[in-house]
Amino acid sequence: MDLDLLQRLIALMKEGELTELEYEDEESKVRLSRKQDLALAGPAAPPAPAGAVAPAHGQPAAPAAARPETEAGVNLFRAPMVGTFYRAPSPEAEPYVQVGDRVNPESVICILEAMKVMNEIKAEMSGEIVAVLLESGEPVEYGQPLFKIRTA
Amino acid sequence: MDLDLLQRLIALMKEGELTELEYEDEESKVRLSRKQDLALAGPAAPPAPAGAVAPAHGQPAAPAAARPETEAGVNLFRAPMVGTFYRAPSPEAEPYVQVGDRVNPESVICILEAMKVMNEIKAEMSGEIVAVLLESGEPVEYGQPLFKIRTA
Amino acid sequence: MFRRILIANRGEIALRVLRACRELGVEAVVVHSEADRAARYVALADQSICIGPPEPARSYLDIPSIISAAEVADVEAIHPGYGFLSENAHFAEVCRSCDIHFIGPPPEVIAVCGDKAKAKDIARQAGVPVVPGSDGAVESPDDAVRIAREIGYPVLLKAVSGGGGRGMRTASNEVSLLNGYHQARSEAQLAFKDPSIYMEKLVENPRHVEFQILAGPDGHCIHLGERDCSIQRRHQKLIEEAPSPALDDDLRRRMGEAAVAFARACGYRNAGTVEFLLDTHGNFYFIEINARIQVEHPVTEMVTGVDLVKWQMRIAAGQKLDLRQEDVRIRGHAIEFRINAEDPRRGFAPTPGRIERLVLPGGPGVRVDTHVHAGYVIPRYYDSMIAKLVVHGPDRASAIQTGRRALAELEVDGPGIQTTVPIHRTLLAQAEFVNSRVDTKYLERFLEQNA
Amino acid sequence: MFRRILIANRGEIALRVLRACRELGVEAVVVHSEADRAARYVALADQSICIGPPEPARSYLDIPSIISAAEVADVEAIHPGYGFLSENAHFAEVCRSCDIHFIGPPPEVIAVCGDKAKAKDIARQAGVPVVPGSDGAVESPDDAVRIAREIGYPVLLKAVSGGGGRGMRTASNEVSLLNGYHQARSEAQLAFKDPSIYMEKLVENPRHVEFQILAGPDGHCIHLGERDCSIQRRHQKLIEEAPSPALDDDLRRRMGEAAVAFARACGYRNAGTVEFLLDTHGNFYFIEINARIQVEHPVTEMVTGVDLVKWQMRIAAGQKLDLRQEDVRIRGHAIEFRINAEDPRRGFAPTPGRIERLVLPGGPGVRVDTHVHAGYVIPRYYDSMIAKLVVHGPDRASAIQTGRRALAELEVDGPGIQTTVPIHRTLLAQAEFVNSRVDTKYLERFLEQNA
Repeated sequence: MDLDLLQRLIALMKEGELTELEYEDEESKVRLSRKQDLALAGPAAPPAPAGAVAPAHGQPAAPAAARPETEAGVNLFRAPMVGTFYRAPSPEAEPYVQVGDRVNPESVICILEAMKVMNEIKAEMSGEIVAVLLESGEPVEYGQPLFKIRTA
Repeated sequence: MDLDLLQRLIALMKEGELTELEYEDEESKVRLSRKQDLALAGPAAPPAPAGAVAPAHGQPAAPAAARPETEAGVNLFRAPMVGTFYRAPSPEAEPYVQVGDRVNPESVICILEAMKVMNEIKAEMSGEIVAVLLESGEPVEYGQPLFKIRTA
Repeated sequence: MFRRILIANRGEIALRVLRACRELGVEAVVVHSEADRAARYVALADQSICIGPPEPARSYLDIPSIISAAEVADVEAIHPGYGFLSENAHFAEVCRSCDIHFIGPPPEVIAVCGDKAKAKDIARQAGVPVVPGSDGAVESPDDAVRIAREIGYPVLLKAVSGGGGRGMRTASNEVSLLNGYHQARSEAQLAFKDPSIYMEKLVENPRHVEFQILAGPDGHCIHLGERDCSIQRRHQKLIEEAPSPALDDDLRRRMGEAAVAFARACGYRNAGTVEFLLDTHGNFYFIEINARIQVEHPVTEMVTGVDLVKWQMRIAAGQKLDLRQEDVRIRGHAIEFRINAEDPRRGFAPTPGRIERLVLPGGPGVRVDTHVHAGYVIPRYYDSMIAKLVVHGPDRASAIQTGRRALAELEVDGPGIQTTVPIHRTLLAQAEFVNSRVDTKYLERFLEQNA
Repeated sequence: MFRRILIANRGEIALRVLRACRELGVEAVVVHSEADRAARYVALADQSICIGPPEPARSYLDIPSIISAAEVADVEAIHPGYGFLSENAHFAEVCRSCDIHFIGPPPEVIAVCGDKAKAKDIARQAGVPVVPGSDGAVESPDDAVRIAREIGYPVLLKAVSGGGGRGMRTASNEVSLLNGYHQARSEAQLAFKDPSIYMEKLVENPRHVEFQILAGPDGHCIHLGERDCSIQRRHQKLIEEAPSPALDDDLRRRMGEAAVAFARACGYRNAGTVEFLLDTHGNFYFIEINARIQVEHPVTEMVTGVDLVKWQMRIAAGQKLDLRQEDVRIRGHAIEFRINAEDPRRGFAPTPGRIERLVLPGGPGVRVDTHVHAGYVIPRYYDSMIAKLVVHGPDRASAIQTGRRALAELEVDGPGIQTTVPIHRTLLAQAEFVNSRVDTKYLERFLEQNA
């Protein structure tokens, strides 16, 4: 997917105060829809046709960390705190979980070290680990995705 | 699914203030829909009822001076220069034109005094004076409407 | 100097510290909540770490998260800004135990500064005047009369366990004192289940005058003159200026010496502010010391040319304070206007939301400290201050003129957003402000009269 | 002081003058073309008058329109800003004949200042060094050799009627001089139908150093130190600073005295700038005097604390210049960065358009003079400068650090808009700039090498 092209299309829409744009060629097809530009000082925008629905206002809520988001049954498990990520209780030990493992809400799936304390992190859901997104020893910030877990 | 790509698409939508995005190529197909974010951070406003007309946005373009604009055959005659407006050559004299008078392009219709010089201003069109928009002695800026002249 | 520090704060003060880091060549790691993820100062930092959800208790006040972030980012020091953890002795203690420099005084000093009674004791021992009072609870009506005679009327009776005005009475003679004593005790008993009452001399029409101090790692301590913060509403300062129009050179010298004497007596280190009440007769009384950088520090920077935040970092890094008292020269006059996203017509209720249009003033004598820009969304979780407008002129009259024209230029617009700009404009037109005939209750009286 | 004046300019300097008016309590009438109708400084003025279409010749350069506006608005004085009519002696003359004060020198002085040959004569008579040369056309090859021996090699041969580099040769010895003399004459004959050639000493690797002067209504004249404007491209200054890193106290004193001597000799009044070339041996040569406020005046304001635009208005109103030379103290170091809407990668072609996003730097030591804001449309008719970023620090190294961090904060975005911000960032990273080993050709060489 050509993100640069997309970006330029959006810029063009903004500049031209378009509300919709459809584009199709051999490789791809794109349809873009945009709200009316409220930024003034430009030339007058045409009035919207009667029957158009006025825009709804508001902002999507920030995703709460550690709350899994379902995407076709696959959830992102996010870090509930800042710390250093460890897959196992000690360097010699086996990882708590591997891809393919089944977990339940009480399963410890990793450790987040913070202030010299090893915090055992539980899966908080039942499902199958489908991806481990980082390596032992990596720092993580609050809300950072750690695992993908399929619950469906 | 490429979550990074998705994230970037969403960022693009936000930046470009898009409400919808559809994209399709050989590998994938994606459709995204987004709330309008006019009044952010506050609680979401209820959507307007269907059938409501969205407001027309924008600012009228700056009027070109001295260029008459037709509004149902009526033109605004604009000041071609800065100065003081006089309807007559002297305080005792009759005004050059009154409402109802016919003028031709060569008719003097007022005086604009600038730097102690009395500049005779001609109508530059044929028609009928339908309104005199200010009084003798008033200052005018470039492009300010002085008369309405019906040419139709 | 530190190689890398962590900024444990948000908004304009996070940006202020980031600026000092940049100019000192120090790498800056900014921690932020989810609500501040998109803030531009976060993007400007060398590294940023999300430490929690928007609620301060789970992010900017969460010590384990901040310390973890500091460890993960491998910083040598933490700047706490103001508010949040800036005067939390425990936090400073945790930093120490983790071998991270806390950019501020040592935990013991913070603890003392946070204990008002102890701070007053130290002030008394250092010969710094405090508001005279009963040294604890008043035992009986006779005691009340005796102490009031000693300290002189009018006096203030306050509940020992109290707050919020309950169990509080003023008295200007023996009759009102005895009545007030009994009423205050009953109220205190009802409100706090403790009838104990203490007495303080009532400082009438006081001005709030505070001295900025700097103390080096070796204890060498100087002051950088005063700030007058008498324009306040419910102890929230709105306008601050330096120097104070109420001080002459002699009083300035004496108050400055008192501020330094107090700081020395409590073993102070780094930047701090010694607050005084100043009565109409030129008597001043120590209130407390703030063991952090203040919101209003820029007015001192404008009149002294000294960068206080850089000095905080230098001192924390062990650098000698090589400024002598005689090096400090006050040049001209500076005034700070706090621009808060609040609606003065609705009891100063915060007005969060998206800033659609922003025009900041500029030109000679104008400094703006702000983290906001057109497109910025003011989150609803934090302090409503969005900018500090600071003006400087050769004298107070010029500074006021610059303030007027800068406020006329300032524009903040967005759905639902109201600011304190109109109230500043109004205040600058008042003879009381122009002639500085104000005290700490002036603004509240003014707002009531013009409600 | 005037009750009301007219500002006959646009953009940031119109806003700068408006700010001075506000602070002096003077009403300001702004004239504008149709292209500037929506500008915010126009809205901020007490009155605004549209004087013509966007083309400068029919608006900002149209004397009758501006005088008419002044009469219609009943102003007592006109401030011409810089550029446009600011150094037009005829305009100043018309103002005088209409009993309107021109905020600048008298027309006779402007005329003299605009005549380079006459200005050089005055400088010579006042004992101010000028670039040595032939005093008119060189009559013969023998003459050329004689004069070159007198003034010393290298020399520069220039067409008397010329310009644009044609008929121009440099020579470092007799052989190249004689060859060059004949070539230059042929070229000049071809290009200008006049073979006359004059000779000047070639000032090698010169710096551009200019002195700000102020002369009161009675002729009392002082200087406010110098500005170093060596960072320029095709005579367009890009960075200016004060003081000049190339001057020591003795040279500064001598150049300052020369600047004042020249101003006195030509009967100068109001604010002006005496420009010098400074060679690598500490020899300085008068070039010309600019009889107006300069774009780069803020750096002088930052280091002296003197508001130059206010003084322009006071002097024009007949107020005594009550500053003495010894009152002028240079404090710290200031640098101005011109932020132009130009594309450095396309030969600095202007990039007009709509500014979608604007983040201005702030905090300590930062002054921004700009008339633009998010949503502003840069018109294509005028100068491409959209802002001046001025930084101040206790010394040059600190000012550079503040400049770096302020430029890092500055963001100007819009469809097609490019600015000089990246080039400033790059320049601040060059050892030549940091050590100020630059001359007036440095920037061009640098751009060529990094093309």
